[in-house]
Formats: sequence, C-alpha cells, structure tokens
Amino acid sequence: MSEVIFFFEVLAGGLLAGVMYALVALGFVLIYKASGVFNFAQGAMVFFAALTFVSLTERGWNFWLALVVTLAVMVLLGIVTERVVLRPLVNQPQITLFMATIGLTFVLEGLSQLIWGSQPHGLELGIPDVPMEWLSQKWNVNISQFDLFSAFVAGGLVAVLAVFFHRTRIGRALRAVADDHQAALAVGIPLQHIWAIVWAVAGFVALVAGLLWGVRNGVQFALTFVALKALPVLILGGFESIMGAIVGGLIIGASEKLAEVYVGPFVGGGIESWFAYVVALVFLLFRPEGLFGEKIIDRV
Amino acid sequence: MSGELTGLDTFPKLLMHHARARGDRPAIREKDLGIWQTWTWAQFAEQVRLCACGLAAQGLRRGSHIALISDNRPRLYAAMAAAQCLGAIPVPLYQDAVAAEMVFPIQNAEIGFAFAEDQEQVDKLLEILPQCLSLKRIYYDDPRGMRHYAQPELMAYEKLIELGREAHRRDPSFVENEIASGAGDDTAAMFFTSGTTGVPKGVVHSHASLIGPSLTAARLDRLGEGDVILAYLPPAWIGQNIFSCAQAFVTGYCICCPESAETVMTDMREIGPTYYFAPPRVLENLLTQVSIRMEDASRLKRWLYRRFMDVANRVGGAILDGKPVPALDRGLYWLGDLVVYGPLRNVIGMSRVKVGYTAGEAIGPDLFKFYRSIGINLKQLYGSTETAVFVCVQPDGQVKADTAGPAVPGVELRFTPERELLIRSPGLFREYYKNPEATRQAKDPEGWFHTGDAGYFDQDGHVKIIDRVKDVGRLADGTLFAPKYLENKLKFFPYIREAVCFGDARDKVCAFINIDPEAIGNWAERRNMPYSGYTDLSARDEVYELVRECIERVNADLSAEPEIANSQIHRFLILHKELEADDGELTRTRKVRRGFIGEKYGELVSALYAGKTSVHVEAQVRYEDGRTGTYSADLKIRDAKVFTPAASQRAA
Amino acid sequence: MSAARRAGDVILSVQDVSLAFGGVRALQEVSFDVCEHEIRAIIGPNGAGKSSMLNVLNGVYHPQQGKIRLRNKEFADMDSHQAADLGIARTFQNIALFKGMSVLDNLMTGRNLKMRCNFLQQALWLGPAKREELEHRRAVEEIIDFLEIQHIRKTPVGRLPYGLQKRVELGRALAAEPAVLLLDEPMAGMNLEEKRDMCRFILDVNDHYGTTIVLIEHDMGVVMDISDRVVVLDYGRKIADGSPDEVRGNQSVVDAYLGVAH
Amino acid sequence: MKRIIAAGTVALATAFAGTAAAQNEQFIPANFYWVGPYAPGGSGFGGGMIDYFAMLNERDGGINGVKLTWEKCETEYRNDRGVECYERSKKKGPTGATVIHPLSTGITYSLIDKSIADKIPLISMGYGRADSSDGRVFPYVFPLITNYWSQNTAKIKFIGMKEGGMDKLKGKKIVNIYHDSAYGKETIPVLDVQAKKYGFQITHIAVPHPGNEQQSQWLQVRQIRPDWVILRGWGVMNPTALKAAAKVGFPRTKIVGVWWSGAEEDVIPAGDAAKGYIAAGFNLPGTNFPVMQDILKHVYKKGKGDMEDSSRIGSIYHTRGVVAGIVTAEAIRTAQNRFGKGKPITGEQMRWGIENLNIDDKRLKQLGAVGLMNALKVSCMDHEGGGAVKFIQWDGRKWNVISDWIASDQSIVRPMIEASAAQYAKEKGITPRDCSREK
Amino acid sequence: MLYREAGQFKSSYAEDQGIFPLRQDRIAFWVLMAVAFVVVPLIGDQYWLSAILTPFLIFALAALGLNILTGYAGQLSLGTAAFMAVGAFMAYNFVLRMPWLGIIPSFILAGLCAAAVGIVFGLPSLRIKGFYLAVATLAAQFFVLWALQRFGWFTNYSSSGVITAQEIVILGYAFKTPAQKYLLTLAIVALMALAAKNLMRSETGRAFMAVRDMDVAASVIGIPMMKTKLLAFAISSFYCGVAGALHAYAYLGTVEPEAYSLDLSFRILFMIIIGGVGSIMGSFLGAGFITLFPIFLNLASGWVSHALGVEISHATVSNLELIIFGGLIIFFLIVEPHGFARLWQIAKEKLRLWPFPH
Repeated sequence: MSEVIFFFEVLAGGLLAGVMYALVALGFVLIYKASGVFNFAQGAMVFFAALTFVSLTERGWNFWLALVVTLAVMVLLGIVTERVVLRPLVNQPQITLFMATIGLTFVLEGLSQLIWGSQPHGLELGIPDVPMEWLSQKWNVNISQFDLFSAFVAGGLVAVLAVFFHRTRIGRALRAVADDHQAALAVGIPLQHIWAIVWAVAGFVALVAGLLWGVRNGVQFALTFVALKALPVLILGGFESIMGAIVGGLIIGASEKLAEVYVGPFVGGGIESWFAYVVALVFLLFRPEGLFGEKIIDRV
Repeated sequence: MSGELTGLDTFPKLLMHHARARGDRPAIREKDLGIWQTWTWAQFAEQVRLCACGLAAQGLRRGSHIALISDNRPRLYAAMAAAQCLGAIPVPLYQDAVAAEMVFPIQNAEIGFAFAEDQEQVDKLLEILPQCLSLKRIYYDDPRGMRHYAQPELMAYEKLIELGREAHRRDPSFVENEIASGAGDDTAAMFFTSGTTGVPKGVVHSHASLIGPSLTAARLDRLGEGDVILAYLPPAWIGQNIFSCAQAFVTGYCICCPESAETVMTDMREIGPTYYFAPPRVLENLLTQVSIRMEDASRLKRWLYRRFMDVANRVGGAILDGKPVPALDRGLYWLGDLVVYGPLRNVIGMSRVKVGYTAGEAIGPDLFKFYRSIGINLKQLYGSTETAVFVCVQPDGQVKADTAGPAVPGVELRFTPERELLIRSPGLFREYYKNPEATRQAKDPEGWFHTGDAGYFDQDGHVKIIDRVKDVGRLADGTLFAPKYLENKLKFFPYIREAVCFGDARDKVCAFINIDPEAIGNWAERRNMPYSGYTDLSARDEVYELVRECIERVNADLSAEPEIANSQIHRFLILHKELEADDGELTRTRKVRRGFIGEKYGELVSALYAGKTSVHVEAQVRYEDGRTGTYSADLKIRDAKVFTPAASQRAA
Repeated sequence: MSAARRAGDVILSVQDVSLAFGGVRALQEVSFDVCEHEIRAIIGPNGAGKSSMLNVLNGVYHPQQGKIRLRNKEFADMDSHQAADLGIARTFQNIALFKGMSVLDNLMTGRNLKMRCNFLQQALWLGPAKREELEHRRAVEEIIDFLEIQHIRKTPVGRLPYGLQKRVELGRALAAEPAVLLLDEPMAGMNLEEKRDMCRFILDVNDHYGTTIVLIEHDMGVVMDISDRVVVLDYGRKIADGSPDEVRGNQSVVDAYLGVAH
Repeated sequence: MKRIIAAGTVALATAFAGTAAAQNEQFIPANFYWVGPYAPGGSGFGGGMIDYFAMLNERDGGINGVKLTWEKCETEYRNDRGVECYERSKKKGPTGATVIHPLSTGITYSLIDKSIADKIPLISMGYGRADSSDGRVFPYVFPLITNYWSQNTAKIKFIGMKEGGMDKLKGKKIVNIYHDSAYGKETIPVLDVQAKKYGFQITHIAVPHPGNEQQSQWLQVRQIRPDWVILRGWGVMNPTALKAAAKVGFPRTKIVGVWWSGAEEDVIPAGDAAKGYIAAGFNLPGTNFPVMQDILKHVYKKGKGDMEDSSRIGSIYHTRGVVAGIVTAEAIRTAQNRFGKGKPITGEQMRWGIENLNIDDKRLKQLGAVGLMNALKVSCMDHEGGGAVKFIQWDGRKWNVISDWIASDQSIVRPMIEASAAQYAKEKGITPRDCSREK
Repeated sequence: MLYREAGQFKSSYAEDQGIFPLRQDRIAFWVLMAVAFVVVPLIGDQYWLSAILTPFLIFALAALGLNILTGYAGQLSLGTAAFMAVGAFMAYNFVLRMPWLGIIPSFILAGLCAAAVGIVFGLPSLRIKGFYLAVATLAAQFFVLWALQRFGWFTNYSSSGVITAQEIVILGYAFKTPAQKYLLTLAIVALMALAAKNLMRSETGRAFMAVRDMDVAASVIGIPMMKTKLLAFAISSFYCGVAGALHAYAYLGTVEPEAYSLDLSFRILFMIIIGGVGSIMGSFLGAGFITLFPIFLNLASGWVSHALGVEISHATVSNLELIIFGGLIIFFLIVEPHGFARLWQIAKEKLRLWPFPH
C-alpha cells in the first residue's frame, strides 16, 4: 500500500472521526452559548437518548415512532432540567452550574440504567459500517460508508441549526440570549423558556450523536464517555461557536489520528488519550479564546 | 484591703501603690487600632509620672485647675491623675457641650490648662479663647487634623510627655515628692453640676470624700483587681468618675475605654465587664433594642423568648435573690438560661456582670425586673454629685424594684417633714466653688445636705424616692402627684421614648408623649405602613391607638396603688417633635425639663385640659439633613380609659 | 488650605507621550510634570484620554512614544508590577477590590510588596513570618483608623456599600505607602456627602502622609477645590495646564467642556 | 417492573438489622458492581455465583448443612469502593468473610496485603496478578483456573493449531491490541517471550481508556497486515474494536479475544461486525449443563434467581459466576472435610481448602459441570490449578465451541511467574513459604 | 447560642489573627483533635479506620490541595488525580531507589515532584482562564497517567504497570495496623492543614485570593502574576502529591495508574464545591460528604428495604443511590451554592447572635 494513500486514509478517517466528536461538542456549545452553562451531562444525555431509543426499538417499536418518542422524552428532560436545576441556580457562578450538571449526570446515568437496565445493546441504522468496496478495490482506500453517512448527518444538523438560529423567531431569540440576556427579554420570550428550548435542542443533538455513536460502539454506559472526546474540541473551537465545534472536531480528529499512527509507535502508543488535549492546549497558548471564540478583553 | 490601703489617702498615692503591688495587671484598656491596647498599672503610673512632670514644667501648680474635655481615653485618665499628683485640680467638662457652655466653668475656676481630646474639642476651646483669658495651655490627644494649627496655646500630648521625660530626667524624684506632699483633705476634683435650673455649680470634692464612699461600696460588693468595667459615660459626670476612676484606684480593677461612642455595644460585648453601671435611660434603650430585634426573629425564637421570659418574670428574680423556688420552675429557668437568658446576656455583653448598678434617675420597676429576671444582678443606688454617689445601695438579697436601698455604712439619713431627704456622710462635698451662698443653702450648719428629693423609708428601712421635692405636687383633689413616677412607668414601653405629665393643682393628669421612632418605625414596617419620619408617624391614628393602649395599662397599674390611684392619665397627645437637649427641653443628662416644656408648649397643655380633640401647632423644625422649616399641623388629642381605684373597689 | 501644602521638586514627568489603540489615538504628545507633595488633577470631557493617561502612568498601557521619568529615572516599558515596585499605587474607576476578602485583608494585600518572608516561613508561621504579619497589621490598622473604617474591618468588601468600597480601595492603595498615588475618578457615583468625605480624605492623605496625588475626576467643582495644579485633556491632547484658577479662565477649556453634552 | 430477589436481600437485611446470624452459616461477600460501564460483567458474574449458592441452599440445604449466605456491596469497579466493601464485609457472618472475589484487577491489587493481614483468601479467577499463581509468595491469592499468562500461551497454541503447527508460527505477524491499563499490559511480557520462542513478530498497540475510539489503532493494524490479532479489551473497547476491524476490513475470524472480551455483551453491540470473532474462555455458556438445569429448577422456578434479565441466564458472565460458585463451594467442602463437616470454616481454613482443591473429572460429573469448566487441581506451588481454555466463536447469535480444552504452556509461564513473584517478594521483603513443608 | 463570647477580647494582633479567635472554637478544635488522635484509634474498628477514616483524610488532603489552587487562587483544575498519581509513583520510586532516605523525606520529595509537574501544567494559566484552563488541565490528567503507564521506570518495570507500596517504616517503627496508618495519615494531614491555614492567612494566601478576585488589580498593587499562579499550582500539586503518596502507602497499598483517573479528579473537585470553595474546613467537610455519603446511602438503602419489608433488587438500589447522590448534589448547590463551609459559617453567625436574628 502506498504510504501516500495510507496517509490520506488516516487523514480521512481522522476527519470523519472528528465529525463524530463535533456532534457531541455541538450539544455543549448550544447550551453554553445560551445559558453559559458548561453542561457536563451532555455525555449522559447522549447515553440516555440512545438507550431510550434502542430500548424502544428492541421492544418492537417502529423506527420513526421510537425516534419521535425519544425526542419527546429529550425535550421533556430539557424542560425539567431547566425548571428543577437551572432556574433555582440562576445567577450563580459558572462553576456551580457546572457542578450541578455533574449532579445531573449521576441522575441521568442512574435513571437510564434504572429504567432500561445496564445491558449493552447493538444498534443498526441500516447503513453498514464497512469500507466502500469500490473505493477499497480501486484505490485500496478504506472509507466507511457509515462514516460518510455520519458526516452527512452532521452537516445536515449544522445546516438545520443554522436555519433554526437565523430564520426562526426562537432561534433569533436564542442568539440574542447568547449576546445579552437583557436584549433577549426585549424579544419577548422569557429567559426560562429560552433555556428550556436550548436544552431541548441539545437533547435533540444528543439523540443524533447517541444514535451515530451507538452504531459505532453499541449502546452502553460507555457512551457517556464520548463527552471526554468533545472537550478538546471545545477548547479548540471555542465554547460558543457552532462553526468552532465543527472545525475543532475536524482538526482534533485528524491530528490525533495522524499522531497516533505516525508518532504513537515511537513513544509506545496510546497517545490519543492526551494528544488532543495537548494540541488544544498549545493552540490556546496562542489564541486563548479558541478558534472562533470571542476575544476576551480585560477592562480595568 | 483596708490594711493594705492604710495611709493611701490620695489618688496619686493609690496609683503608685497599685504600680508596685500589681504592676503587671491591666489598669486601662482602650480599643484602638483594632485591638485592646493595654496599660498595666506600672505603665499607667509611668505615663502619669511623665505627664505630671510635663505639666509641672509647663507651669501647672498646686491648687490650680485643669479642664479635661474628652471622651473616655487612657490619656484623659493619665492627665487627670497627673494633675492630682501635682495637687492641681482636674475639672472634667462634658465633651458634648457646645463651646458657649464651657465658658462659665473656665471663667469660674480660672482655668489655665486644658486637656482636649481632638480637633473638635480644640476648636471649641479656641472659639471661646477670647472670653477665657485665663486659658493659656491646651493639650490635645489626637493629632489628626492638627498639623496646621499654629496657635501658641496648643501642644500635642506626645510633646507634653516628651517635655515630661526631660524634666523627669532632670529631677527623678520630683513627682514622688509632690505626691507625698498631698493629703486626703486636699481637693481632688471639681465637677460642674449639670443643673436642671440656673448656672452650673462647681462641686468641690476632696480625695477623702471620693475615696471613702468608693471604698465602702467596693467592699460591699467585694470588688477586686480582677474586675473589669467599661467606661462609656461622660467623664464629667460624677457617676462615671466614681465607677471608672475612683473605685478603680481604690480596688485596682481594670478600666476599659470603648473605641467610639458608636461601638459601645460591640466593645461591651468584647470586654464583658464584671462590674457595670448604667443610668436607666441606657438600660431602657438596651431593652428597646432587645425587643425590636426579638420581633424580627423567627417564629420559633419569638415563641421561645416569650415562653421563657414568662418563666423568668415569675421566678428569675427570686432565683437571683436566692429565695426558695419550686424544682420544676428551677428546671425551666435552667433551660431558659441555656437557650434564652444566657445567650441574651451574652449578646448584650453582660454575661460576666457580677454586679451592676443603675442610678441617676428612678428606674421603671418592670425595666429593672427584666434585667434581674434574666440573671443580671442589677441593683439600685441613690446619690448625687454632692454626695459622691454612694448614699443608699441595695445589698445583695435585699433588692427591691421600687426603692434605692438602705443607707451605705457611715451615711446618716433623715427626712424633713416636707419629705425632703437630708444626708450626712464622709462623701459629702466641701463646697460649691466660689459660691458660698449656694453652699449655705445646700449644706446646713450641722453638715446635713439637703438633697431636694422627696421620699420616705419603707418598712424595711429602704429609702424610697418619689421625685424632686419641688416637682411633687398635688391634684386639685389633694391626691399626691409625682410626675416622674408616672413618666417612668410610661417610658418602660418600648414605643414611648419620653413622657411629660402635667397635673399639679389641676383636676386630672394629662401627658405629652414622645414616641420612640426606632421602635415604632420597626412596628410600622412590620405592618407595611409607609411613613416618612417621626413627624409623620407621630400623627398616625394607628400610633395613637398603640400609645393609648400603653397608657391604659399604666392606668390599670396605678389604680392598684391607693395613694396615687387618682393620678391616672386621662388625656394625652403625641408631640410633633422629639424633645432635645439642644432645644433646652432636656438636660444634658437627658432629663425632662418639665417646667420649660410646660411653658414652651403652653397652648398644647391648655388644649389638653380644655377638652379639645385637636390643637393647631406651628413650629420650627429641623430636618434630618440639617435644614429647618416650619411645621404646621393639627395635633390630635385622645382620651385614655381610667380605672376605678382598686382600694375603693375593695372597700365597696 | 493648599497654600499650606509643601510642593517640592518634580517627582514624575511625562514627556510627549502618545498612545494609540489600533487606529484610535488616545493620547497625542502629552507632556506635564508632577511635583512632590502636590495634588495634580487631570480633567477633561469624556473620552479625552484621562484614563489612558493614568494607565500609562502605572504601566498598564505602554505608550508608543514618549518618556516617563520618575525621580529622574526614565521608564519606557515598565509593567504595572514594576510601577508598584517603584511606589506608584492607584485606585480604579470601577472599584477593583478583592471582593471575597475582608477589608483588613484587602489592605494587607496592599502591603504585600513590602513583605519579605517566603511562603515556607509563612506556612510554618515561624517567628519572622508571624512578626512581619503582625507588624504590617499594625501599619494597616493605622490606615483603617485614618479612613475611619474600623467598624467594617472584618467585613467582606463585597457586602459594603459603594462609598465605603471606594474608601477601602483608597486604603489599599495607601497601604503600599506609595510615593505617587493615582486616583481614577475617586468620586464617581457618589452622593454629595460621600464626595465631601472623600475630598476630606484625599486632602488628609496628602497632608498627613505627604503623598503626591494624581487624580482624574469628572466633577470640575471638586477638582478645582482640592487640586494644586490641573492638566486639561481633550481628544488626547493637552489643552491647558496650570492652577485651578488659571485653568478655569482658559477659553479652550471652557469650549471643550461646552462642546460636550454634560 | 422489577422482580424481587429474595435470598440475597434477606441475608443483607438480617445483617443490617444486626440480629445474630445463625451460627451454621458460611458468609461469602458479594462485592460486585451493578452500575456503570462494567455493570454487565459485575451483575452477570455476581448473579451466577449467587444463583449457584442459592441452588446449593435450596437443593442440598447448603454444604453439609451449612447454609451459604452472602451480602451485596456495590464497588462500582472502583478501587476505593472495593476496599470499603471488603472492610465492611470482612467481619460479617459467624466466621467473617470466607473468601473474596474482587472481580477487578485493580481491587485485587489493593486487597493483596489486607487479605494476608486478615487471613481472608482472594480468588481472582481469570484476572489479577498472574504471578500470584506462585503460592509461596502469595499465600492468600488464588488466580484460579487460569491466569492471563497461561491463557496467552494457550491462545498462541490455538493460533499455532489453526496455522497447522507451532513451527508454522515463524515469521507470522501477530498484533496485540490491548486496553491501556494494568489489566491490558499484563500479557505483554509473555507474548514477547513466546514471540522469541516461536519466531513470530508481535506488535503491541495500546488503546487508551475507555476505548470508544479505535480508528487509528486499527489503521495501524491494517498497515501492519497481521495474520492474527489478539484482542485484550474490556467493556466498550470490545465492540468498538470489532466495529473498527470491520471498518478497516480486517477479518474477525482472525481476532482472538481474551475472556473479558468474549461475552455476549461484548459482541452484541457490535452487531454483524462481530460475526466470526473468536474468544478464549475458561467457562462455556449455555443452560444445558445439569448444574444450570438445577439452578433453573431450584432457584428460578421458585422465583429466587438473581438475574433480572432471564435472557442472560446461561450467558458467559453468568456461567462464569456459576463456575466461581462451584470452586468456592468445593473449596469450602474441602476445608470442611479437614476441619470438621457441618461447621462454618474460617478464612484461614478456607485458604487451606482452596490450596487443596481438587476438582477432577469425576467430581465435575457429580457437579453436573462437565464441559462447563475444566478440571482443576490447586497446590501450594500452583495457585492457578488449571490453565486450560477453550475457544469459542460468535456466529451472530450465540457462541459456538470451536476447540477442545487447550492447556497452557507452563514451561513458558511458570519461570516467568516465579521470577516475577520473586521480584515482588524482594520488593516487599517477603520470605517465600517452603511448600514441601505444607500439608 | 453556644457561642458565649462576651469577655473574649483581643489585646494583641497575634491573638486577633489567631486561627480560632473564639474560645469555643478553640475548645471544640482541641476536643476534636483529642478524639481524632486518641479516642478514635482506641475505639475505631478496622472497617472505620482503614475503609472510612483513612481515605477520608487522604481525600481531604487532596481536596485541600485543590482548594488552594481553585478556591484560593481561582484556577480551576481537573488534573488533581494526576498530581496524586505523580506523588504516589514518585514516592514509590524514592523509597525503592533511595531506601536510606526514609519514608517522610520520600513523601516530601514525591510532593516536590508533583509540584514540579504542577508548575509545568500551570504554565497555561498565565494565558488562559476559567473553563478553558480547566479543560487544559485535563491534558495533565491524561498525559501523566499515560506517561506513568508508558515508561517502565516509574513502575520498576512491573509488567502490568502496578506498584506495590513498601512497608511504612519511620525511624525503625513500622506502621502496619489500620490504626497506625490512620494515625500517621492524621498527623500528616493535620500538619499540612495547619500549614495551609497559615499560608492562606499570610501574604501568599492574600496574593492568591487577590489573583482570584481581580487579577488586574492584583498586578497593579505589585503582585507578580506569574510567580503567584505558578506558586499556587506548585503548592496545590505538592498537597495532592503527598495525598497521592498516602493514598498508595497508607490506604490502597498496591495501585495502578488508573486508580488516579479523571473520575477521581472530578470527585475531588466535587468535594471542594460541596464542602466550600476557598475554605480549609470546607475541604474536610466536602471530603467527608463525598466519601461517606455513598457508603451511607448504600447502608441506608439496606435499612430502608428492611424497615419497609420491601426487597429491591440490588441493581435498582445501586441506580437509586446514583440518582439520589446526583440529586442531592443539585439540591445542595441550590440550597447553598457556597458549600457546607458557608452553611456552617452562617449557622455559626446565627449561634453567635442567638437569640437575635441579626
């Protein structure tokens, strides 16, 4: 196999993996943007959504029905979270809200396992996660059909979100919230509602991420760990930028795969665990506000 | 103790004795720069020594007077003692007096030296300097803001000490010699009486007349070097002088000076005095504070407070007096002590009080009982500037709410047919300074001092004071009318700050009321009543209603006392302004000047008796921000219910 | 009053300082000097460059051009930490106190520069560290006494009303025993009485400690009352410099002030 | 919604209520995990063991009349919680904890010292320290049946067999994909030794915890083009590995997993990608064994089974738990035979019981466990006692056995164990026992 | 109510600056110390000593370390466990390779190594803040664990990367029993807590808090930003390092690097948030809550199911515990976002003013 082709294969694999990271990161960004909350429970939400969906289909539900019901559950979760967790904690320091979402993580983890049990489940969406034959035969390049599908879905999701944010009244209100809480009030939508909506949207994103990750790893508790993969993406892309999440995801995905394959063997491998963070860290030293984050200026 | 003190007949000698005997014990503490800065007796004596040398170097001579205008500060006490070392006479003046009020004492005593606390006092002295030609030297304690004062009379206290240090180096035995040449009969200090009427009189006390009663009283209460007192009253007042100076010099206990007038409460709590003295007004304010703050407390705390205060009212006094109390009550009281009385004593800083005194004015019996019921050994005493305070003292176990106690050992008492109390005691003043006429009036040739107070002995031989002789009157029907007695009863209610009762030679008693703006304001806030200030509050019907209830309760009480049952209050009005010393309505010690008020508000008095339901007033008022304006309104007059005297009921 | 003040030699001099942010020119060739023990005011309408000037003086901003000399030593690129080392202390327009700490700790922090013990000694609370701490506590207590904030000594500053916070901030700057004290709108947002108190404290500080004070203030009246000399800036340029009376009469100053909505 | 489980919680309840436990009881802590990423392993293994004990109680009235009791404690697969559960449970029951199954390599490490001090044996069946097989240095630790090193030699043997003989291994390329943890790294040395011995080329590729992203590792595999891949995963790493293998087109039939990678829970999430995957196992799945039938009959029929999900009865983890139950119960029996039948034994006696455990084929037949597990004989020198494994292959629905019991190569393993144990003894200042003097 | 402080006045700054200015607090403290040092070892059984109290103390020390960094100096960190790991593994190596050194110096050196690592990973704090910094510290978390696993030297080439802590021998005296280990831990933790308190009430602590509260102002009054932040990282990591060493030596005995996972970092962060950010006592309260509460829940669920006569499956119980734990964290954050220490402070204020409300 030609080294060049292999390089591109690694790169492509990395970029496609990056898309998966970005999907999770997106959920973080949405919530952080609107409510300034670093939602550690995003991983648990991914797990919760995927588990609910897969459990419903395993009980013989129709795919679309299960999807709609799961979405409804996620929306409900968003509303409840806003009402029970966020509202009482309004105006608290960020770290407090962050901790609250860790508490929420426990609740969600316990709840999902309580309801659906702790058994792992397989999940198939009908698109095989195998190399596309014509590509591998002709070029000897392995690109997974499913990865392309994921990238397509992610792209679609970003597009939908973009439309949602720019073309709908609620979306505009959400953006206003991100800029200025006072201004948001002028839009005429209560802050609480906006937060609930954002959490619901984040729940939707979690569902999408959960389904795609579920296909890759199976639907099991470890889905909660995908959140960790999103963190360096967030640093790189900035906590507040949807574009940042996508671009950050691609950079992190590509660089960590390349590093693992080309650098890993020289230092014993397994560097993926930290490489993404170090990339993000080094990057931050030059641009502390992230790729697309707003510049922070200290006023005296 | 007496053996130890033999031959120590002047304050400087006592001071030097303590410096030797308990040189490492604290003598004076002052809250300054965040902590209680302490002078031990040795340091105190050294400071006094240097100060005396300095003053002597500056020309202070035996027999001359030095004015002291300061709040309680260690250096004030040092200066006072330094003057006494030299045989000079300290004349403490009220630090809150306006400049003009200081002119007379300075002129009268031809004062040449003055000790002033700070820029404020210095400014006052400089203002009257042209009228007080005798005044040549002014020493100031706090140099703050004094940098650009160039007057030749001024000198910083530190500078004085520096001078003293030099002088002391030149002649180390100078002060000791001066002290040795003093004697008990020498004049120790002069106090200008505040004087409810007329010009102030300088009351001259010798060392002996101050030391004697102090020592007797200290023995009575077994005071010793371990005791602590908070010096927070004006040093110009003899009471303050006796408690925080004379008795400290006699027993060697520690005097603590608060950081400032505003921090007295916190400082008191920090220091936790073991010996306490307060005029009724202070105790009254304190109780008002307690009531207000308890009303803000949670339901549970209020319930606990009410429940246990009931217990305390029932048995607290008896337990303090060591009388037999049923075990159950004792248990309840113990519990109450744990959750209410103890913490309460603690927050008002009286946890450690062994003995506390109140004097200066008659105290409302309920007020008095309150403190005793929560376990504070508060007692009454009777005395005056002229008698060096201690005339009657309530010994432990013989405390009554309505008497001043029996005579202190060594004091002779008797009543004139007009019920005026006469006193002969070692603590009697020598004379009114440069006022032989007044001296003659007050002190008869046999040495009896005419107090001007009316009263009688009760069956236990305790002295019971009703009022000033000249204030005691009679109603038209001949009933005894003791206005202060009524006023005190009214003032016990937290809502009533001042009361002025009229009735002499009239057919009934009527009253002016000053509401307590803090307590009533609080009450109004809890009831969501918006108000703009005292004047607004005082005109409210709800407030009138509240005050009426208070008065009726007093009337109910009075109806039970046959001799004065007829002096129940029939009508009242709430004054549109607070009575103030600056307007001459109160004395500097905040006593009501009833006559003056009666004249000033004559219209209101006649309206009360004419049966009107309102009266128009127009007055100059000063707003909180200092501006003045005219106030014009109709004051309401209300009737209060009176009760049939109990005695007549029983008779019927 | 100011007649009695003892103005001495030039302690701080600013020569041709220019500062620009991107394209915005905040200061243009500004020069003036400050004498020892004087109260020197910098005034000007909004956006005149007063705050920028102050930030240049204590090293928060670095001018592109010009020199600053402190006691005849020249400093081109000092940072704020070095400025503090040299004895320049300041307060901020929007109070920059340490909100989580008590008044006492805030003032003690002001003396941090003067502390010499290392953290190991402090951790062990060894003799020198403890002694040092107590000595500085005493010095700070003097300031607390001076500013009459005894009653709030142990209160976290976050809980204090605005006026008192301002006073505490002044205290923190004073705690460093600065040679030059920069005050950034010390009276902004205060009511009349608070302003009067603050004026008194500024004069007292100047008087009692002999501290040289450079202050920016919006309120002309206050400035004219308390300062010895006044620099007037407008659009980043110096348009007048002199005693309050001189400046008051200066036509360009009057114009500058009338030119802006006030 | 949830079925109510009786036996365990009764024991639990009585223990908490502080009532004096009946003296004729043998207490065995059930310190496993029912939540978190590894819950399937913990709940399955624990369920199997408890089911077996319950069956003994129901069918035989315990062991020689001594009832078995247990109490569950949630370790969350965390070291500190594991230690806490150990400390909590060690004094329970009339004779304290009989034996501990830590079910976590990490917890096993943390308990080694404590178990010696408390005289409570640890059974780390198929996990833990391989070198603890040396009973001279580790008197209280029993990596029963097979340790990781033994298993690996069997695995290489299996690969050799598939290749047509051990000599065919020469020049072959094998990749060891391992979970980047103590557990995962455990087999690197033994593989290196075998690589040298048989002349194959071994590459170790680490997968960072938790292993939910393995693209680069499998791309490396693809680049290396190995003949075989040894999968040493745990939890989510396993299905992800199979999925990733499918993605790079590596045949699953050439992937041989360890037994912690070889349960239903490891392959089901991978879906079709798992078809053909081979795993080693020291226990086999299924409910056809007589012992499993007894459990269904005496326990589940009475509604007392521990598995909430009945489909998991007979799954790999469940039968592994049953095997754990069998060795535990047999060791108790052995100990009772020596120290007094019908009486509860102490931990120290239990240690003797385990050390002298001998489950031969005859006994296996009596137990109804023929084929479920292999024969086992423990000794002072050898705390492992077996070492043979079978290989099973996933066909998309169930595991199929594709080999006979393949014994380990003790000629490789034993010297390594002894060397490693000796180093441990040196570090800790332990004087090894003299096994010839043990009886 | 219990605080009767009338008469407790300070006549020197030394008294006023004391750690426990109130006599009642001093008494309570010494009683607590007496109980901890004397009564507990006498009456505590092994379970309490080795499974509850010793880990509680160790986690409290780690929480204290994190609190110095996060609570006092305002630098959020998620790498606590990694610094503990450095401490544990370096202590092992010092004892192994320099046995003549002795345990305590080895611990100190291990702490210093952790401090050095802390400084390296603290460097980004000069540029970045808040959550960005927090996530950046994750790099430390993952890198350190990776390095410990990857380089055999750290584990003395143990095949599995596991270290076994040597016996604790100080001056010939071996600490073997749970009570002995508990006492050793207690002594170390008590001393280090005292040192932390001293540090936080002196210049260094004020510099930390100044940086936390308003870094621009701190710089203007002459606090060197770099030195202060790095010192905070160093001191914090030192504490975590020693805690890690104790964790390995006095608690687990044998540890693998995964024992210091991100999960542990989070738990320690939990401790300080629940206990009280910027409070020494909060570190202890939080450590108590986070280590003891799940155990308590676990025990309590047994009692409850017994009392109700309902037998619930264990998986359900475990999941319920998880939910309750998470729920309680949210609850506590809502009720008192500043943690137990603040709650205690408020209660104390109330008690001091009792019966008055304010």
